[in-house]
Amino acid sequence: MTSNVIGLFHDPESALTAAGELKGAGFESLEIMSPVPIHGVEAVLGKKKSVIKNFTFMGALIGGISGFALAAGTAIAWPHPVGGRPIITMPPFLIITYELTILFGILATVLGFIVSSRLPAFRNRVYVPESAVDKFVVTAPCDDAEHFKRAEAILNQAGAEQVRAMSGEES
Amino acid sequence: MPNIDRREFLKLVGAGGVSVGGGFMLREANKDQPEYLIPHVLAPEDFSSGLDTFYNSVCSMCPAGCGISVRTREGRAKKIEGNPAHPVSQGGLCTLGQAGLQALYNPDRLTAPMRRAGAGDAGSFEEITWEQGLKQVGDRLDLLRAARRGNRVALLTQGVRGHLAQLLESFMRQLGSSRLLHYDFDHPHTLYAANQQFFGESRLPYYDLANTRLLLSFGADYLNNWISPVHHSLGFGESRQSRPDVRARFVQIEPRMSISGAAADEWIPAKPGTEGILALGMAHHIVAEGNYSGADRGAWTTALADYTPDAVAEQTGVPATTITRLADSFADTAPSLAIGGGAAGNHSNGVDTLVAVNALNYLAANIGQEGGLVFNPEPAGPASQQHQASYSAMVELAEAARQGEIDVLIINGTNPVFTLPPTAEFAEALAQIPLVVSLSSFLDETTALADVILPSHTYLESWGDDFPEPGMGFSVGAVSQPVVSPLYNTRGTGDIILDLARRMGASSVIPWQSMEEFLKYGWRRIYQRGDAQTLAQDFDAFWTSVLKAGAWGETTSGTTAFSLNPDVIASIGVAPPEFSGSEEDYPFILHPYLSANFHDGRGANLPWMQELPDPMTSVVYGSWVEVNPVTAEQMELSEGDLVDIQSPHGQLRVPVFIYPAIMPNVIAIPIGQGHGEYGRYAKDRGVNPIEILSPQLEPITGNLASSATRVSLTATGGRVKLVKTSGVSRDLGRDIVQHTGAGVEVSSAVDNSIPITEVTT
Amino acid sequence: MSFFSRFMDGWRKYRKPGYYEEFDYHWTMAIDLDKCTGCEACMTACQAENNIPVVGEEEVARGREMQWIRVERYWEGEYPNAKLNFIPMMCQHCDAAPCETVCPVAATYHNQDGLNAQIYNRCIGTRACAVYCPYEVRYFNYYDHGWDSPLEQQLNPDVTVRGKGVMEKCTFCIQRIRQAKDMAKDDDRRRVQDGEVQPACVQTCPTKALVFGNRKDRESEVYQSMTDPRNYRVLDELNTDSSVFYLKKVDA
Amino acid sequence: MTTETFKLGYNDIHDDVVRSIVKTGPKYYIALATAGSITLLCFFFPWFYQLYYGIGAAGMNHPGVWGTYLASFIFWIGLSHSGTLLSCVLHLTNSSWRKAMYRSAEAMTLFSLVVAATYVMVHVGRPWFVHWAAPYPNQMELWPNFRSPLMFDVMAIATYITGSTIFIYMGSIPDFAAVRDRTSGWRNTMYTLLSLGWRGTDKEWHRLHWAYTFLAVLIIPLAVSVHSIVSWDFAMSIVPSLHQTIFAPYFVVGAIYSGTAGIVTVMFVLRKTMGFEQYITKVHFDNLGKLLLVLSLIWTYINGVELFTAWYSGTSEEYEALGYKLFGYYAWLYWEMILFCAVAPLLMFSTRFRTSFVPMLILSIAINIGMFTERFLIIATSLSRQYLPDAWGVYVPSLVEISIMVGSFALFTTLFLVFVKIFPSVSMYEVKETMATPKMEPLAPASGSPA
Repeated sequence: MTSNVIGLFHDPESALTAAGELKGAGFESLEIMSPVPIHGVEAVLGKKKSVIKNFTFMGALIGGISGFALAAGTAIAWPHPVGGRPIITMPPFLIITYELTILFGILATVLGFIVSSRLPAFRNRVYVPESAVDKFVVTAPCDDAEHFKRAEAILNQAGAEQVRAMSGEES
Repeated sequence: MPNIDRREFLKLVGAGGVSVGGGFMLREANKDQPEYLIPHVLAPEDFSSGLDTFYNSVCSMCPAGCGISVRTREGRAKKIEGNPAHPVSQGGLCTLGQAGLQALYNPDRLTAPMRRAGAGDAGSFEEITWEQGLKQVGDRLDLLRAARRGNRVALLTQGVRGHLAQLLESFMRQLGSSRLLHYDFDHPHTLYAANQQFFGESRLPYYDLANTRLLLSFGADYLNNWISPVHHSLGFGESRQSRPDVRARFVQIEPRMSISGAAADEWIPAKPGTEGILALGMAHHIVAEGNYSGADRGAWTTALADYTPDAVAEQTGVPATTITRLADSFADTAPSLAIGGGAAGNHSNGVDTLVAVNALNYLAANIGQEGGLVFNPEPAGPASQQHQASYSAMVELAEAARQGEIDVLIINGTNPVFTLPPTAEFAEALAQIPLVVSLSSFLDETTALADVILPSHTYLESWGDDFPEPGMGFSVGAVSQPVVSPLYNTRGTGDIILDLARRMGASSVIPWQSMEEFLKYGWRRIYQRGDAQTLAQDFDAFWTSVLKAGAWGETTSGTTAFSLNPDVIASIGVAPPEFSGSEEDYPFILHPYLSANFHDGRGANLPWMQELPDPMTSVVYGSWVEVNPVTAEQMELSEGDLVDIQSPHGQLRVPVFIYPAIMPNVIAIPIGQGHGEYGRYAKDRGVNPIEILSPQLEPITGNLASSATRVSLTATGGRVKLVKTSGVSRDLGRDIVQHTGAGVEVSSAVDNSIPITEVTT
Repeated sequence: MSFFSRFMDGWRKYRKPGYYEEFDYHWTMAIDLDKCTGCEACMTACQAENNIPVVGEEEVARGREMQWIRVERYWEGEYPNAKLNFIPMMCQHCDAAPCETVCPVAATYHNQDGLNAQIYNRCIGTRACAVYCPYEVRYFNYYDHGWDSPLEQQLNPDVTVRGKGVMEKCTFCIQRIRQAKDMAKDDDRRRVQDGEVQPACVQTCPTKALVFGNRKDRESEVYQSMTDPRNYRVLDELNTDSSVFYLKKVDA
Repeated sequence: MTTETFKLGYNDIHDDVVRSIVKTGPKYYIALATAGSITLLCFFFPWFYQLYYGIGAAGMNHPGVWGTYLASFIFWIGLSHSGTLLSCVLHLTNSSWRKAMYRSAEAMTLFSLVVAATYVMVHVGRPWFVHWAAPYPNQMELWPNFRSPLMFDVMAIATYITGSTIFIYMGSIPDFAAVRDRTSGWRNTMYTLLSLGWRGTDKEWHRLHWAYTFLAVLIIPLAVSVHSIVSWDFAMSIVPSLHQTIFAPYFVVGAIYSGTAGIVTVMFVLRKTMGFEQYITKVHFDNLGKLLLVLSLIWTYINGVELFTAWYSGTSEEYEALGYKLFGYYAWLYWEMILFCAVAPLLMFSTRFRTSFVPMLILSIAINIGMFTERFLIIATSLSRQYLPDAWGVYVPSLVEISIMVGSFALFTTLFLVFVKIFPSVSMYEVKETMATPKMEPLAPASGSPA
């Protein structure tokens, strides 16, 4: 359990400025919770790079290989001549490959999302329901009252509608 | 919120995946011997559901007398195949013959003796024991015989040959009755008469299709149901393509294209009943052209004077050029063969027509020739031709019955109520007879009117034998043995007759206990004729060998020498056919023909036959009337339109089928459907054209001129869906059935896998 | 590792067609249209041999007849020069069969005798094969068909009775072929002799228009028919490479 | 950017959507009950009847071995397109007007696919063995035949169902979270699980965005491949008038066409019943109308090409098939199709027509009727006129088939009704995105207090 300071804002811009100043003041691991994705977060809280694309790519690759392996492998496991075609019939097998490529790609993407977004997490972490509606929330962990004072000041400065202390498990 | 750690969650998922995979690996690892899918097509070779036993016997589905070989397993008949050793069928068999199984296993068979119940409206019967039944009949016969009034007993059977025929004969002789009638609707009386008249013997010659080079068929549907269709088919195949150098040519002359017409190279529609005139026209040409140089040429010239091609063309509607062309090729090609029968024989001038056909053979010197017309020796076993009843004989019987001259009528197999036109009033006659006994295996129209039914075995359960008529140019015989034990409480016809004979105290003359015994007695005599071919040291060996082979033959061939009785020539001449009804009221000529599937109706109770598409029209389960396209157009008829067909003696309602190969003023209806009884598959299906036939006679034989009825056609406006299996019967230039000229073709080498199908025509 | 090596073997072996070239048999039928009279004896023979049900009038009216071999009829010309041509049509056992490729569960395949085999108990009834077959000789069991007792006593114990939802077709009487092969094996012959095995239709044909045998036996009657200059294959332009050869009708 | 949504604040959307889920009036239950019972009566009962007696209960015959079942299958697969497909395209092109409607569109995809899958079961002769078409190790050691176009179908459709399910789910996670906070009891638990504990942090948004984009990228080619493959079930055969190279594009276009029309219908219904007048507006209908118009033109063009090639080939096979299609037994259906799918859509050249709701509804339904006919004709006309004229025949659907056809629509409706009560049928956060983000206000005195 860590205690956090949270500030509710009416609009993204002030939330961002607040976050910026907090960061400037040396607060670590800030989070901004918002009802809609905000533009320009990265400018404030630094670039995020997502691993999802690697997942997708690897998934697709594995899918392709296993797809062809499935078609060709089963064909070899029981040579089953039909229609005077060769046992390993390229064109149709490539179609199977294609489909499985996509299937595995999709599944891997989901996996990537799960892993990288650290979901699912059914624990009471710091959360403000309003943030799902129309409030923009900035949270920062702060362990002692002195830090809290400073953070509160900064937030109010930035025009927070509300500033609360809230404790929750760290994400 | 439920408190699950994200890591745990992932762990769980992972664990799930791993365990599934692991499970699969484990299964793969300790999997026992794989069990492959074993469909029946790949049954293990030691797998067998029993042993086949083949019994050779004789087919009795039609009078041809083909040899059959029945496959049985665990005492059940599984399939009927042609007996390769039998000279008539030589391994082939027609649809009807194969469907004999369904006669044996027919759900509607009579399973036990029965007696008319109470007051007795037709069809309501009560079951009785054999003793009761036989006693009731036997006592009556005994009385009559004792009272010397045996002639009040009549025995009406389907055409049977061999020792059963002999048994019936001596049975009736013991009764002192002359009323023994063999009746088949399609028995070629006129053909026999014509041969009697021309060759002086009332026996059919052997038509050697296999070796002929040109066949002229005047109305004889020799591939479908004329005399011996399977054997003719064999000959057809032989002469068509089995000889290296020559391919026979087949010409069919008939008003409505039959199966033989379709198979022929040339189909010539001639006005119904004028086939004989056409034949004489050709004869005239042959003689006039000097293609005939016999001593009696003069006589012929005078006899044929009137039949100039032009005159004949006038009468027959066949162009003179065609006549001369055919005549020339007929004379030039040797051997050639002319056959006549079917509808051509069923006219008022039937006999003359067939005589004319014989004359044609005579003039082209085909008589006694291989590939022509070969005489048969006396059949080794008993024949029954002299007892064959014509239409008028049947009418006489009916008349006698009405006069109360008949006390007992025993009916075996035949179904006259169905195959006689109502004008014969046979059903009414039956009502006048105190005791009508039917030996039929099925409740057909006639049996339904019987007082006592003593159901006999089907031919697959009973003993019998047959001496095919015509022979193969040498005498042929075959024993028909039971291939399965009787299904029901029935008895063989022969056994029933023998039993009756005993009961009327004729056992001194007819001592045999069973048909089998009588057969052996008869065949012992054949054995004793001591033929070189049968090398068996004793009779039993001979008997078993006959049973095994299913056929017996003798090389005694008929006489080849033939001299024509001169005054026959003078008598030659064919009068124009007479039809019932005036052309004004009845513009069409009705052409009833034996259905390919049902023969004369006896096949209608076999589901296979009902579902088998008619070869020419592909119609199943029903009747239709064939109409020429042009006529149909004029009358605005299309397929399935219901029409009323009115003859001077009756009316039918049938759906129309547009038939491309029938003369505009002729309509054709197949015989065989339209049963009122005869089991679930036959009952109330289609119509029976015999019902509207006029009692037009062929004077010499008293045979029914069944093709000589005029009818009128009126659309009813009604319409039904004609049930048929064919979609569109035109190939629309898709070249599905390909043709080639008879010209020379370069044979081409073929490699193993894919043969070259190029043909230069 | 064995999996992988097996895969590589297959990879080398199976990328070309012609899997069955080294086998002993290639069953083939030749039909002489110049001999065929359209008598339909073959149809009844087939029905008797292969336990083909009688579907009844209503079903036929709905176009669900079941005969494995049918005789097709094509009229030519108009009266008085009308001609009727018959052609028996049954499964052509194509070496490049469209029906085989389309079956998702491989219920129909080409066996080592060059037969187009139909595995009834594998069939799930997609009916795709019937659509793909240009000869339309595949018949589907729309119902469970019955036999009025005691007609069922005639059923051939060597042939399965097909249930509803299954596709069926001509097998060249494979049960007879197998019997013949077993017999040949029993008396130590490598191959079945020519004429030793005949499908029901061939056996019964009254004009002997049908000929059946092993194409790979150069002496066989059927091979002679194949070399006959009259031979052709129906719908050959579709390259189905069928195993049923027809000999052209001769116009004379 | 739509003009209407400006007036609304984030709250209003929230209230509307959540209301649409939690507040359920009797109308809904009545609708659900009717749809459900129709499904039971017209879909499942006839189906069980057919299972018991055999496919013979349907009108199929020889050569018409395929019938309305397969036609319906294609129809539903077609309908499924341009749900997910469309929203993928629009997502990548980042066009805003879709955002109010795409969720219901994707739901449509999903349920059409479900119905299509059930149709496979209805179609085959022995559905109890249909699992043999799935590639899994089994003791028979038999694997499916991967050379079969039908097998392509199995793979493609399986993938497609998975894909669209995931896609619609991913898109709804934030909304689940939002609804979670407004609900209690079992609903709350359900949405808690569904939302995976989503908090809307900047990081989560970022990941979601990327995952979503990749999915979109993958699903577009998938969707195209699916209907191409469906078309190959026919085009890979050598049946005259089915064996055509143009079939794949033809089917894909047809699919998107009917799918788009389907969306119009669904949107209209949602708009009326769920009170989403503000979110689903003239603009959507206008844009969809334009899309439909283009599609109808392409469709007409391909049809023309098809006819022309058939006529030009001059072979008896193609010729007969063509003639049969235009003037044969089914001709009236053909012309009905032309009227509905080629002629009527021309009305959409007028903006007034496009932006008026009821006419668009009627047109969209007409189009889908026409498209169903098209699928039916492709099967019926081709199969009844093949190579051997002697084997030609006519196929007429039986009562069972027709009733199952009707029932399948009820099934679809039922599923959809269930959906609108579980999923936020309008994507809240994306609608919010389309609005102006709140502007900075004069500083208010700090009113927070330490906890």
